[in-house]
Amino acid sequence: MNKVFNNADEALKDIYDGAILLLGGFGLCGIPENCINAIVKKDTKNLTCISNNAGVDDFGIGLMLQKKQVKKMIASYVGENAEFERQLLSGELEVDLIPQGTLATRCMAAGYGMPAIFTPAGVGTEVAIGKEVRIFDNKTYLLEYAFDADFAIVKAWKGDTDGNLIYKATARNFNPLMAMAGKITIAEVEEVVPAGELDPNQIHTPGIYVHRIFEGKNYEKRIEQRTVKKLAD
Amino acid sequence: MNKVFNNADEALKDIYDGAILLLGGFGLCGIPENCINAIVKKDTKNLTCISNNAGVDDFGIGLMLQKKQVKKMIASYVGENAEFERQLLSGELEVDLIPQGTLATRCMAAGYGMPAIFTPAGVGTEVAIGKEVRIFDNKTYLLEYAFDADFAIVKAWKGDTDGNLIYKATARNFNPLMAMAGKITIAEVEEVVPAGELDPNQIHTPGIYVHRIFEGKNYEKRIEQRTVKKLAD
Amino acid sequence: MLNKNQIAQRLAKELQDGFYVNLGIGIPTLVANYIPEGISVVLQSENGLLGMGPFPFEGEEDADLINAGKQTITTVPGSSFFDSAMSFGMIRAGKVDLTILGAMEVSETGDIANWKIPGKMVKGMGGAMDLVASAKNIVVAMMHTNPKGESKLLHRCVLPLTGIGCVKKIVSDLAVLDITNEGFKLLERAPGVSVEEIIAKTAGKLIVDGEIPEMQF
Amino acid sequence: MLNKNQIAQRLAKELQDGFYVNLGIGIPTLVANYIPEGISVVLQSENGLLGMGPFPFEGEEDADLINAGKQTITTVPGSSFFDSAMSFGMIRAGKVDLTILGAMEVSETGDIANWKIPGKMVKGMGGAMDLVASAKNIVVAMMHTNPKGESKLLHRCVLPLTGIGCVKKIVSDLAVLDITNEGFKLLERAPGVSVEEIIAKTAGKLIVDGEIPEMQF
Repeated sequence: MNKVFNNADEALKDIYDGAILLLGGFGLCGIPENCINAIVKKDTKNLTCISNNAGVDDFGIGLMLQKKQVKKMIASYVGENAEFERQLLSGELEVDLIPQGTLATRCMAAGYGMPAIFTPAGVGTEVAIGKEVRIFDNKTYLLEYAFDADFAIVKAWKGDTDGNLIYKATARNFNPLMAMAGKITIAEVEEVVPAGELDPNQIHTPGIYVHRIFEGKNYEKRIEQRTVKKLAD
Repeated sequence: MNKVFNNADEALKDIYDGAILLLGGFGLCGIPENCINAIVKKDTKNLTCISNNAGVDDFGIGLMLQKKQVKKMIASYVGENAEFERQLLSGELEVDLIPQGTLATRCMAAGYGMPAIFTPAGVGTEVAIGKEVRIFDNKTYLLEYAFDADFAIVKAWKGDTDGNLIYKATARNFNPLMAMAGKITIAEVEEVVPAGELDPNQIHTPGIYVHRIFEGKNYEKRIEQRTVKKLAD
Repeated sequence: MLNKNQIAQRLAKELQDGFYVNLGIGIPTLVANYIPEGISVVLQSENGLLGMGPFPFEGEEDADLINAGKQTITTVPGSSFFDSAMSFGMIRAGKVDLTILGAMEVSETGDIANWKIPGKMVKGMGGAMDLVASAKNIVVAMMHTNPKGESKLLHRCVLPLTGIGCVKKIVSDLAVLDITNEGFKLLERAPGVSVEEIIAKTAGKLIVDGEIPEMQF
Repeated sequence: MLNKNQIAQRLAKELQDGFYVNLGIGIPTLVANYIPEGISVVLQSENGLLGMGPFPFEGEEDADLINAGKQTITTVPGSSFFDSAMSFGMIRAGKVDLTILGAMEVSETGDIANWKIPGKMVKGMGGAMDLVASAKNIVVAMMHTNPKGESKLLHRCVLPLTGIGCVKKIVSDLAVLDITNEGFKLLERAPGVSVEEIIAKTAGKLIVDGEIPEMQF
């Protein structure tokens, strides 16, 4: 069974209007650039995007917001995006802000076949409104449900033809969790190698979770906050 | 702060009678041989041992059973151990048999600060007796609690002086999960290297979960079922 | 009547290209020897491996590389190791396409018992309860009767259950049967075995509908 | 009155040898510049890193290596990368010894608000709600008053909460205070700042018990 696709357009050809997408990355780090560009080109509409952030105005998910492809955004932090704020305040965009650990764990729950998890994050805050509360050992937790997403779209460093993935440094972030959580998981990687070339001991996402893989092109890997020490420091 | 100990005796010197221990390994694969031998030598009593298996009569946890150090055993499969069966049938040993995935996930829950998880394993069986049942999306689950153990005792392949661990092949099994779940986690490894020598991208257990580490000696690594192909095959 | 290897051979026909498959201890393990030409499957071992290969050559055994039956094994290209939580995570999440395991008893409603004989044998359920509670496609490999000749395909299981309403299909030494809402449904009979013998040796409700073909291998 | 760097310097005195520490965005990030001699701490960044190092030298930035503030960083020997579920797993499990973060408001019962100003600013809570709900030791770095001179140490928070009853200590530009069952307890005052000024600028219940020493750095 072949999992390898030529490019983002082919790997994403059945993404449909109204689909629920999980999109990997933290800030602009480890985002599936090629896939996002392909979705923008395809102009798929009414998407629900679950992603820690919403990109910036002219990069990442920000591009999808510019084209008004996103109906609802589920994220933990969106503070770098003027167009996002505009759509939110105008009511064009539905937004569900949730704690970052909750976001991560709701992905993991889906990938691990756990329908719901308990977390203390958000207890006593507006995040808890309408949610089931439960006390264990004198500590209060919220019941949070596993995500039920149609597609997971992730970015890895290396992958093999069987769909095994390895991430690099902090570009790992949400990617392995989302990879586990999609009904269909599409991975773009910087390099596709033949099965057998990656050390089985170092696989971050086993291929069983990955349905489609392709080698992404022309990664920009934009840096949001370029902080450096001068050599003189 | 120094995490490196000279040997199992030193790393385990505060293990006390009545303690609850998590012990890594699957069958005899990836078990903390040096630690088990040290506990046998120390003759700590009334232990609760949480481990997937109970070793064989003369190796692994079987040695602790021989010396009647174990009050209660929580495991998923114990079918290789005559002394175990004798103590169980005679009522000397308290035994809680639980599904293997439940065992694994109750460790993970502890390491991830989740007080309880839902699993369908055991629904409709005697495992479900007395347990809370809940239906999500027309499927029935049991509520299972995170383990609350005093010590986690694990075996890794390589470790560094900061407690970072890398496991080898299927000797990984329960070890990383138990490492996360102990109030005090003790890791024995085949080789301790200075912090900085292991690739940070390939760490299986981050050092934050590991309190003590030592280089184990004279690994026997006994094989339970030596199955081979003859070269002629 | 099929021997164990023939049961395994028939089971192998359930495999489809691209399947991720978990094979239990005993007869199911033998299925790996009969994977049809042109079909590629990935074997999952619940102790933390995808891409299990054959036994190693003598002298090449690695104590750190075993399967869930504690046998020394090898890996194939594209394999991966992971911890037991992820292993059962992928099982619970339904990522394993086919699970084949043994049974002491199966009921006409798909209940299975295979882990305990009260007062006699308590080895534990291992990963079987997780597998049967989670897998979407569970096929049982079993002998149709016990050594005394009593049926192991029952109206209701007598032994402590491993899981309820989960078995989809049975391949026994006598027959292939689906579990349907109406009970066991006879699909195929072993070469030389009559429908009458299968009826006689099936204690649970059995549906025999039309001509029952002999198994093909 | 302390400047931001002085607040960070005072906060650094909360560090103990062997601590795993999560530093929030803003002033808390600066604490890394003042780690006392002879003390070794490991910095956790909730986007998936233990062992965060200083900013890279110019030209050595790696887009794949950032902290939770999206700044390019480096790693120190003994570092490790992991996914966000494990990152918040270790946070929830109480493995992080000290969390230092900023706040817009803190109440005398230890509630904190730092993620939203209704109608004005909605950036999101990021990891702050997880951190404050889980960490056993939460210290807040903040200005004692807002630009209008109004106290940010309140009887009850006015802004939407990030967490309840979680803050243990505050280091502000004016003072160091513990949160006790009886309210804010003044521990130290900034050089040149009088107890009277702190009393005047603290809206919540404030306990002043005996002589209040000046901060030492």
